Amino acid sequence: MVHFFSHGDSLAFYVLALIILLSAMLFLQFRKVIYMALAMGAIFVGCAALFLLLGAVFVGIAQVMIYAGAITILMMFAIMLTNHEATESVSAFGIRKGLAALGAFLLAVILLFTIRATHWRQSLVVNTDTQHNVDKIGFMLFRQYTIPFELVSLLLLAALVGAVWIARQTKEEKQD
Amino acid sequence: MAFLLLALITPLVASLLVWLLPASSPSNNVQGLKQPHRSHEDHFIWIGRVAMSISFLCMFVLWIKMRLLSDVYQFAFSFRWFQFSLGFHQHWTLRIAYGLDGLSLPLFSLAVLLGWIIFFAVRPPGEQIRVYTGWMLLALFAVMSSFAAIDLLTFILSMELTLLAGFFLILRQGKEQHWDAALQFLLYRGLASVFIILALLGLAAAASRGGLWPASYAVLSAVLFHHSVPHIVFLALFIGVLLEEAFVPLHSWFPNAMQDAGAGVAVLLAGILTKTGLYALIRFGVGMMPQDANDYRLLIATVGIINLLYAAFAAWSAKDWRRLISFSSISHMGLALFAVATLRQTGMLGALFLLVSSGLVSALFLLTSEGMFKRLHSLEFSRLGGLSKSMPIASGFLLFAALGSLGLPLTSSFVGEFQSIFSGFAVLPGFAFVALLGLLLSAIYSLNAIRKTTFGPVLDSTLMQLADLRWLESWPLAVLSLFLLLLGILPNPFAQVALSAFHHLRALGG
Amino acid sequence: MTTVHIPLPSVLALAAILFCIGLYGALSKRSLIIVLVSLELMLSSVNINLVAFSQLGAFPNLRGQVFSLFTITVAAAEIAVGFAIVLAFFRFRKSADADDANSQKR
Amino acid sequence: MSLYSLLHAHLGLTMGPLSIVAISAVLVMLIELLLPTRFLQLPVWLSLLGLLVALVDAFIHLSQVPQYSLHTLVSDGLASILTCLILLLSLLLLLFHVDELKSQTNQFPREGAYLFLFATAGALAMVTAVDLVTLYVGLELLSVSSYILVAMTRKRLALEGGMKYLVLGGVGSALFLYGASFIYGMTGQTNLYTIARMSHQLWLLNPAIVVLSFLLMLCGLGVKLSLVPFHYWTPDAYEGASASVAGFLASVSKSATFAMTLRVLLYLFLGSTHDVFPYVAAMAALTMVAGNLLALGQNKLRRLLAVSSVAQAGYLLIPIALLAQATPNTWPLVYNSLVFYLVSYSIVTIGAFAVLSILEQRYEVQEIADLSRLPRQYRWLRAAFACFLLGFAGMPLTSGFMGKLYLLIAALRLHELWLGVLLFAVSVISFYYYLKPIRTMYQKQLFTDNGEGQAVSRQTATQTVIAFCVLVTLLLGVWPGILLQAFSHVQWY
Repeated sequence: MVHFFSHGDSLAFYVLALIILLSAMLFLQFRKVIYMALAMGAIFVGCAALFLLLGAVFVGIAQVMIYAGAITILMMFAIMLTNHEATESVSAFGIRKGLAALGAFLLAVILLFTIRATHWRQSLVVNTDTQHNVDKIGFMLFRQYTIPFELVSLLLLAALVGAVWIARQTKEEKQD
Repeated sequence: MAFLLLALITPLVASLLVWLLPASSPSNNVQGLKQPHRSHEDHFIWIGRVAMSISFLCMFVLWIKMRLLSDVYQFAFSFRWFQFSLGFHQHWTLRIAYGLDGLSLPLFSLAVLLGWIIFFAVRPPGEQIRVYTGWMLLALFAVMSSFAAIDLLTFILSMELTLLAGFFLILRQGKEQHWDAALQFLLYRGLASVFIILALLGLAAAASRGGLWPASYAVLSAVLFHHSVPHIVFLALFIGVLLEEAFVPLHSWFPNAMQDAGAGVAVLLAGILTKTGLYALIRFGVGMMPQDANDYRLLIATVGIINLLYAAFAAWSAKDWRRLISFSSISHMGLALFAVATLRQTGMLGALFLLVSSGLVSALFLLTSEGMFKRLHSLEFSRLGGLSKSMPIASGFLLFAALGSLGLPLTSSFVGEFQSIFSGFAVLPGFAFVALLGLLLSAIYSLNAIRKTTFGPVLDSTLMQLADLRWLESWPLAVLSLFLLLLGILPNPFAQVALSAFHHLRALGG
Repeated sequence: MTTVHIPLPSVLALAAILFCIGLYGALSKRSLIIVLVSLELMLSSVNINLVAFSQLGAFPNLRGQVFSLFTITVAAAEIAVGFAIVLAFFRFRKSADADDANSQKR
Repeated sequence: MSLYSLLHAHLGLTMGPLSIVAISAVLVMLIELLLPTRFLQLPVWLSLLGLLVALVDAFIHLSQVPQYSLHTLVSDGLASILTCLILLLSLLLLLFHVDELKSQTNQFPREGAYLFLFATAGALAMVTAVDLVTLYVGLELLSVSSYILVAMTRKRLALEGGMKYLVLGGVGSALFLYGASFIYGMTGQTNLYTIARMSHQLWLLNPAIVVLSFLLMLCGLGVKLSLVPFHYWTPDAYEGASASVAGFLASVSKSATFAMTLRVLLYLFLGSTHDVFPYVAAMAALTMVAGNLLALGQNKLRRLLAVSSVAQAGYLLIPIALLAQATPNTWPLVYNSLVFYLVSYSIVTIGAFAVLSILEQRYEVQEIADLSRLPRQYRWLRAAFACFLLGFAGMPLTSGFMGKLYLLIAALRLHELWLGVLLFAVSVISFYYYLKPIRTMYQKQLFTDNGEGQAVSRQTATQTVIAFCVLVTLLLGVWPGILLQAFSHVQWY
């Protein structure tokens, strides 16, 4: 337990982890949808900070821009456009909720147990290749991962077209 | 070979022909509503008649050309169909292969004979002739091909084809559709074929050497003679056979199907279709798994005896002819099963005789009673009585069928029953004694039914005015009776052929 | 900064807990928007895993980070479609509840 | 360099069909944007053209030696056969989608045409890729396009089905991805070939994580395959979607995902241990039994087909479960039986949904009982539907029987008798519910059409699809040798 705080890195990690888990607890605790969304935004920002801490600068920035920025904003729009006063029901210990809780809890137990039981070979000395790496990531994207890159662009196109078609109002609906 | 191919392929071709020919529109018939004998679809039944006559003639040639005491499959021919790959350079080649030996020739001939008779003796209602003829020819082809098959896959496919054709035959008769009976038929026999297919695949797997799965009977029995097969394979086969043969307690589909069936379908069901199971048991169970058959002989014998007795009692308490015929058929099959369990050549011979004669007797019963049914529209004993005065010919045939059924000497059933019981006394005397009692029961219920129908008091005057069977109706009955007698008086040629098959079932005792 | 002194199992455990919270949210929450965001949480925790492995794993290399970039992109596309369906659905029911999206009672 | 020589080049072999489909998807999209609204059908026909070109290209290169390019794509036997299959299936589906577009009741937008192409491109990527990243992206391309396709008519049921599919599908991909992240973590690789070489070492080092990631990936793929504990989205999505989209989910999507499952599980885990495959067997058994039991109670045709596709997924899982006992010598058996059943099942499925689309458009058939409203003269339609249902059930003389027989033989050969027995036992149950619609169709109180059906233009395309499917179903049932013969020349991996 001593090595916990032996380095600034791990101290920072545990603080971040605490923040993230706290936000997650709040997410589970809140009743109002809008608060839940805010808690989720906090988790995303925490994750981005974690990526930066781990030295994955590009991923961290992407996380901030896409999750914490775009998706959270999109989420706010969606909540405002729909029923923004919505709340989760307080009592509901329905079967679905119970099963979901049980399943998630079991999965968590199994996961944590397995992670703990496994001996992880951790390389303490990090190859500098993996840090400050935007240009290398770019090279990889266009060499080894060309095909998925192209496919992802198709995916974004499809999602764009589909989302626009599904969400747009038709003339009859506007008249209502 | 050519004659076997011809005998097999004619019904198939004829069936295709029936399906391909256009259905004549019923509008021709609007004028002549009351024309039971001249239907607009008459030519279809003639296709069936011609086709089955060709097969019938070929059958005689086959009997003449059959070499006695030869234990190879004769008239054999085959062609390759396709291969299932089992891995690198490992294949299961599936062939369509046909051939006959002493075991299959008699049953094959039974199918041909009854099929031929069906087309001459039975005429379904006018608007259904096309459908009926098409399915019936297909069913006959399927059942003939399952007897003549000498390759596992050919057998399996023919069995499945029988299922299909039988289902539609039971379904499409009379004014309304018989969904319950047809579905029951499909479920029970479908389950039966599941078990049999599993058993046969298990057999092939057990006989596999170096990744090659044998599928031809000859190779299988040669390989398996020296190797044991897991017991579960035999048990699967046995359960399949019990379902297929409608043995108690899995029998309920059979009387139900018989109850609603038209005469032609009933003859097919009772005369031929319920004989395939025992054939499979002798062919695969005794022929290829002699060790297991020996281990389970007590079980087989017990099931056989139970069937013999139970079905006899059920037949005794039957309220109408159809039910009586179905249960008497089950009862005979019980005796045949017992005869198989003796695992001796005489017993096998007895079983084979029983199979054939039970087919003949059931057909004779069914066709004769159909003649009565046409006039009375009922076959319940409570509505019959004293028919010997108004319908002497019909009563005569009925009496003859009953005598055949109870095993009167000079009929083929006698030969079968005698040999079965005789063989039984040598191996399982206690069981044989019970079987003898069961035969007494069969005498009781047949004669009881005859007494109620033909003799006894005349219930009402309409019964007195019934016309007797015409020549067209009675000659098929005469042919059946002739064969029944022929096999009883001169069993030897038949037995010689059959024995040639049992010689190479080397596991059998004397 | 050439070394990172963060214990790998702790990062994995954090990811595991977040994943399970996301799973619970996705399966149990009534608000469809929250359900969708919970999906994102699951994917995000996968990203933590990937980035952690790419820096602290037995074979550190950039593939994990590239993988996580793909994940982020795909997640964005998925949630866009999800929100579109929620909006369209809201026009029918004036509600964005999962229970209302369940007209088939099994 | 001409286009032709490009296609024959090293790259063209592995990614020819995929790139043709992708490019034509984008082209059709652009054309559709510029097109006036009155050209309703043009995008579909253009998409069909693209698929046809891709199919021809795939077919020409069918017997080539396997190639491997760009660190991700291969053209081994599984990839090339499945590519042909997927393109053919998409072609058939789009063909009867043409008629759906014409129908007034459906309100399907013409954007659907290229979304089909996007989804097909995803499916092709799933069967040709040997890299976890590409596989994941392909899976998502297929899934996201499918979510959109399901919800595209924007009817109430469609939106519900799409939403449910999206949520559960999202959970599924997250599970798969989580498992994949552990695999990456242990090896530092995303390429299946490279990982396969390390997998034995992996197992020796930390078996618990291997099992864990196996289960996570299996569950994730299980959601997409609608295996039993994860099948809840299936009936809703199938009910909400238009008939062609439902057919797409049941055939193309399932074929691609099964091929991917086989490949991923084989490469990633077979090198480490055989002990994880009994989980697959258990899931197959559960899916078969539960799927068939669920189907017994269904009264709606759509839901019946949906739940029956769940049961069929259980049958299809059998070959993968058999990997537990397979040696490299018997892998071809696993591949052969899986792909044969996939072909037979997909064709039958598409036929059934094509019939369903006619039934729904003309007679608004929803429940099984509504089938009795079919007028007398639809003799061929009824016969075709009966043929497909019997094909599902595995009636002899249909391809379903041969498929099941092959599965059974495979199970026997690889000493998993109980799976084979279970397969046949539940098939017997399945006859009951597959016969229910047939029974209703052939009940006697048929009437002649008094013109009360919906006035619909002639559905020539759909009829062509149905005829083709009937033909293939019967042909493979009578003479499976044509396909099996082709398989015997295939170098599967």
